[in-house]
Amino acid sequence: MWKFIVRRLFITAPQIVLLSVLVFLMAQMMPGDALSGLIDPNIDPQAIEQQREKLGLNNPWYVQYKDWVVSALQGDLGQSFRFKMPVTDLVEQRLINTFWLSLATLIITYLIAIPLGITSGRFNDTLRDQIITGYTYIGFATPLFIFALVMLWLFGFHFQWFPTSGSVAPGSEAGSLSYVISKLHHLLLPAISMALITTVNTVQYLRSEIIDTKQKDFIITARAKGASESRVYNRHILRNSLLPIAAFFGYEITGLIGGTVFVEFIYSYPGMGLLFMDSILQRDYSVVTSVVLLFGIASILGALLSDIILSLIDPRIRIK
Amino acid sequence: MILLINQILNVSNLTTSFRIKDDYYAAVDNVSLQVFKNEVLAIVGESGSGKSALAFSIMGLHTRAKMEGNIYFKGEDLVNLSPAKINKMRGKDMAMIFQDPLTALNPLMTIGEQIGEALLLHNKAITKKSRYEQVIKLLQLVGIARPKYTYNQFPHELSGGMRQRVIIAIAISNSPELLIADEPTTALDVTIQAQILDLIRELKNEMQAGIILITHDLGVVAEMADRIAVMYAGEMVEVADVHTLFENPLHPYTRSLLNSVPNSKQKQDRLHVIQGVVPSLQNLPRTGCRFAHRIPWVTETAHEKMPQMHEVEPQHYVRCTCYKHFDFLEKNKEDHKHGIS
Amino acid sequence: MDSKHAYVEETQEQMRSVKSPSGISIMWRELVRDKVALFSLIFLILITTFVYGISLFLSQEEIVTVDLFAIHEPPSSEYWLGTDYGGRDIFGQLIIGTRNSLSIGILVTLMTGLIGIIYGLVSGYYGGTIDNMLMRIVDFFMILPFLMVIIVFVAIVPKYTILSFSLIMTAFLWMGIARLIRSKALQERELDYAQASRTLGSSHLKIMFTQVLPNLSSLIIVTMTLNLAANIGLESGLSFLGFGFPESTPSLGTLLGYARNPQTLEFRWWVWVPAAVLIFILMLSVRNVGEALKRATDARQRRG
Amino acid sequence: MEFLEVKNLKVHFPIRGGLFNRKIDAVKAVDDVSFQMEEGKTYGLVGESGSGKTTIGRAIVGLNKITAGKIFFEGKDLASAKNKSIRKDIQMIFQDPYSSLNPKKRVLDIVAEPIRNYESLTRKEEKQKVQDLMERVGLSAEAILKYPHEFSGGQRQRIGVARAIALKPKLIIADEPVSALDVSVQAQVLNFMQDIQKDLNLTYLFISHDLGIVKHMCDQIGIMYKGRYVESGKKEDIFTNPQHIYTKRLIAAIPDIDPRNRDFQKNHRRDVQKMYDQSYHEYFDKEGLAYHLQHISESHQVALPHRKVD
Repeated sequence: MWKFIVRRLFITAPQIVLLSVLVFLMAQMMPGDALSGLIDPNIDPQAIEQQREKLGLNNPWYVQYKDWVVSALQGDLGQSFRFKMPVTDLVEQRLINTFWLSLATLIITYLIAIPLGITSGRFNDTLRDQIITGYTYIGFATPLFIFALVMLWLFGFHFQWFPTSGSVAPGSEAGSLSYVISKLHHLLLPAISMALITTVNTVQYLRSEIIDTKQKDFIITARAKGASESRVYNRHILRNSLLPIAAFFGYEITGLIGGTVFVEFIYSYPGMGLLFMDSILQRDYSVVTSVVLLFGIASILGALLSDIILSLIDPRIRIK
Repeated sequence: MILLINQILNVSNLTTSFRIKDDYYAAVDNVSLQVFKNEVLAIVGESGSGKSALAFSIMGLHTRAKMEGNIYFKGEDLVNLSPAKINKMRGKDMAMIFQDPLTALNPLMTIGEQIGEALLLHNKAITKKSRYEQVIKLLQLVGIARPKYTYNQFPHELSGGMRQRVIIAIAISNSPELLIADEPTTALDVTIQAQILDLIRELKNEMQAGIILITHDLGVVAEMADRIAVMYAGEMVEVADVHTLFENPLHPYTRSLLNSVPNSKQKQDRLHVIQGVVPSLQNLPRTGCRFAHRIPWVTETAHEKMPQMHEVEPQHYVRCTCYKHFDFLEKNKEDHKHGIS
Repeated sequence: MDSKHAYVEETQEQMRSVKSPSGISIMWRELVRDKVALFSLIFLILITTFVYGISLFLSQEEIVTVDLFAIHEPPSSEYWLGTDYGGRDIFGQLIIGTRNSLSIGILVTLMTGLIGIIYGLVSGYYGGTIDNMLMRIVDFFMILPFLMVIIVFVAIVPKYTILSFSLIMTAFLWMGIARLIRSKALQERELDYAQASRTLGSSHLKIMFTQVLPNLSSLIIVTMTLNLAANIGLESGLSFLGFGFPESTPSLGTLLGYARNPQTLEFRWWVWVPAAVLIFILMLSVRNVGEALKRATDARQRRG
Repeated sequence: MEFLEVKNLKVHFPIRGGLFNRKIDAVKAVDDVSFQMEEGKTYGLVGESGSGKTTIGRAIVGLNKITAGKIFFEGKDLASAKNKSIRKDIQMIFQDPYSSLNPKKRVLDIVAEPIRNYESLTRKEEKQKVQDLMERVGLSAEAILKYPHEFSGGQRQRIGVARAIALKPKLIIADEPVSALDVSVQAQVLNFMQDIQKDLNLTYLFISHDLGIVKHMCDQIGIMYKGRYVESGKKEDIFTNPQHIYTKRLIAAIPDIDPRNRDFQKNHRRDVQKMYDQSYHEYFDKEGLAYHLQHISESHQVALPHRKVD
């Protein structure tokens, strides 16, 4: 198993390097540079040129890349010209918000997916299954952003059960109970909206996984031993079907990232996704590249996590 | 003469049908058979003959089949027994060995867990320690060299022969009275096959169990069986004890089968060929002699309209009267004339 | 009775017993049997003909021209579905938008399909080191936060057109089908028929495209159909965010984008609800067809 | 000149592992095997799963890369590039009649595939040829527009044979050609293979794990174990005078079709097994592999260490 994990890490390292190169190249292609925001017609162009030289902006690209990587490793992701502050500081609070939103979404996703998937797979082709399958059909056909819009319209504006923007009520004091409740209140509608749509994937996957496992020979062996129907399900079918779901966990992160862009944008929830959208609309490119880099690393680590989970729970990989 | 008191299983007029599209088709059609203590009853037939469907019917493992008739076992009729009661008997009083040792074990559970489960299911009070000891004992019994090591192994770490031993260990864990072995050696090499068959035979003698051995391999039958039931197209066509059947096979299908195997004893240039193919479930002839279309040179009048099992000599049963008119020589002459390949 | 005769009879017997037609006709049969899917298919055909037909008589330029005298008009006999903030007719935009969304969805599906099929086929058929290398590339693309990357590219590409938009989408969406085709090709190449072709003197290229590819056809059809639904959704999502079609080229997403304004979302439903409903029905229908095809290819899930 | 000569053939498959997935070891699927075949005869290659018998067959038709050694067909080296055209003289029949025919192709296209690769015929000539081949294997000529799934297992195997003989090959590698078929169908295919052998003067390399069938079909037999030969000789040599303990054990394991011999078989098998366990080290080297073959008669070779041969 250790060999597997170490070998897997050997794949991860070049992925991160490749990602950084891609993000760096993207940054290079973007119009303007670190000084563009400061351009003021009153400043002598020669002084700007000197400044450029000093910042290393005239160096060949690989030297610039090296400088960029080194400073990124030290936690320096550049300056946001819009907010006039270091990107790292800007990102911190947003990252925390997005983390909570993602966590809530994941929890709701699995809370929905596991019981529905199991019911649907176990009682396939019954009325219950047809209702659940109908839900997955509709879920698959509904783009997240439309669903989120409708939810916002309905529960935010029409019924006014939930706030329609922000991550916490203004004026709440950090750490107080009302602060926590307000946070939850802000986060619930976006999280539910996202979870209801993203979960259909897992429901359908679990369903077909269970139907598949049901037809395996070792299930007949279990029945022939005298195992009752519930035992066959709990000990044999679920154990074997939930394994790929568990392994899928890390990959969910990649999916969530796309979702947060839409959901945070629609609910004006101040997380990384909204930051990304604001920055790209305002052409605040150092922030854009940082967000892409961070999300890229997050999904690389997610994929790594998935494979490690798989290697931990599947004896066919574990014992090698 | 076998005493009735030794009878452990009595299947009478069993019909098992599967639903295809909107109709039911009988894969096992009006089959009756008995199994006695400490005997091996071999059920022989080619693929599609219904022999595995019969085994699954007895074990109650069909999930979506319609079963009619009776299966008497331990004073109960399995056909009408509730699932919970069948569960109590399955794995305890009757057990099964499967064909493919590669897929019949749960890939995520250790060997020890899987055998232990069989013990636990029929003895809830068993302590962990005694369960472990019993599993080790079972592993030793089926000839696993390092039982304590194998206890913690997973199926993918074992060879095919070893896995089949584990499956046998599961089957015999509760000393069943009836053991059904469904093509237990088809997936194995000959030398392993010989070992597994020896093992099954030894275990039978030890446990005094009745064994139903399902196979298409006549060599295996000749070595293992006490009695033989030949199945064709869902029906029993001939039942007899092993010596009678090999010395005096009567039904044309039985005779054809025996003659189509390369025989190590007598020199044959050509093997006997049965014309045509086993019809699929939906296309089984449902009236008259089901084998008739494969022996077209036997006249129609030679067959019965409603073929019955006839006891031609004590304990030797043959279906349909066409056996009286079936002649290999005639068939061969025909072939010769037309240069059949 | 001579031998030939016997065998002919045998063949006829078999004909009657195993009447399982080839993949495509199973798919068709399943589709026709599944009432919902059939209805979806008919709906799709109708709406496609309608949208492409009507748009021949509509001028995109006329529709997207701002009319300051008719801003935010509710539905009326003149403007069936009202107007937007620029006084543009929603109904006209809906027709043109549906056409544009469908077009780009189909285009991207075909392009990603072409790349993915060839890439996956080569990777899976050759296997070994080639496969290993090609799949590492796919792995890398798979973990990219592709939505963001697409948005960034859309934002920085200097001459932004429909073609460059679809190329950008294609560049980050071909991996899924490549992976799928690859894993199936990996199985197929091990089958004896592919091996047999080698012994009969067929070249690798010939085996790949004339022997293996036909066996992937059902998988390809199913995947491409499901991808089409996903691509329509993704395009409208990008347009919604403002990074899809340019505003002069309306898409269903553009109309929904107006709902980013809370006023429009809350009070002017006619601007965005029709587009939302249409996207939903379009995706649902395409997926219904796709799922029915998928069931047809999976014998165990086939109905009846 | 031998019809087919396999000389010191080795086929190794790399085992990859370790951190960098480098080649760390090799499975020696075929490990230094030599044998010759006579024209017009059937040579049986016997062994249990993993013995390397299939790999040899696949190496001869070019499906497996040769690690070392040579294969000569009518004196010509098969590996040499200029001898590519002789590939069409060597064809193969596969084990699984279901997967060996492309399910998406009509029988016409399946049987015509080799013809299209090596001969340029018009559509009409090609169709005629395929129809002739179909009748040759006992199927109706009208069936050429059908798909494989419309045929039974035995019929499919005949289509496989029709395809294999389309180029009038001299040698046919038959890899377990009947092991996937029912007993009665087995007989059909075996009889038929013997018929076309006579008609077309074919040579068979018959690969099988079933000694009963090999005995029925073959003139010469080679027994393999873990990639090496343990014994080879005429059918009579192997069956009436087996010398290697492995061969003896293999033969003893064949179930006897006569129930009267049951007890004899059982005891015999136990005795052989005992002998096998006792004398294992005399017959196998330290790695558990067979020694090199030694002649014990003109036709009969056994893998024994030098000291065993007097």
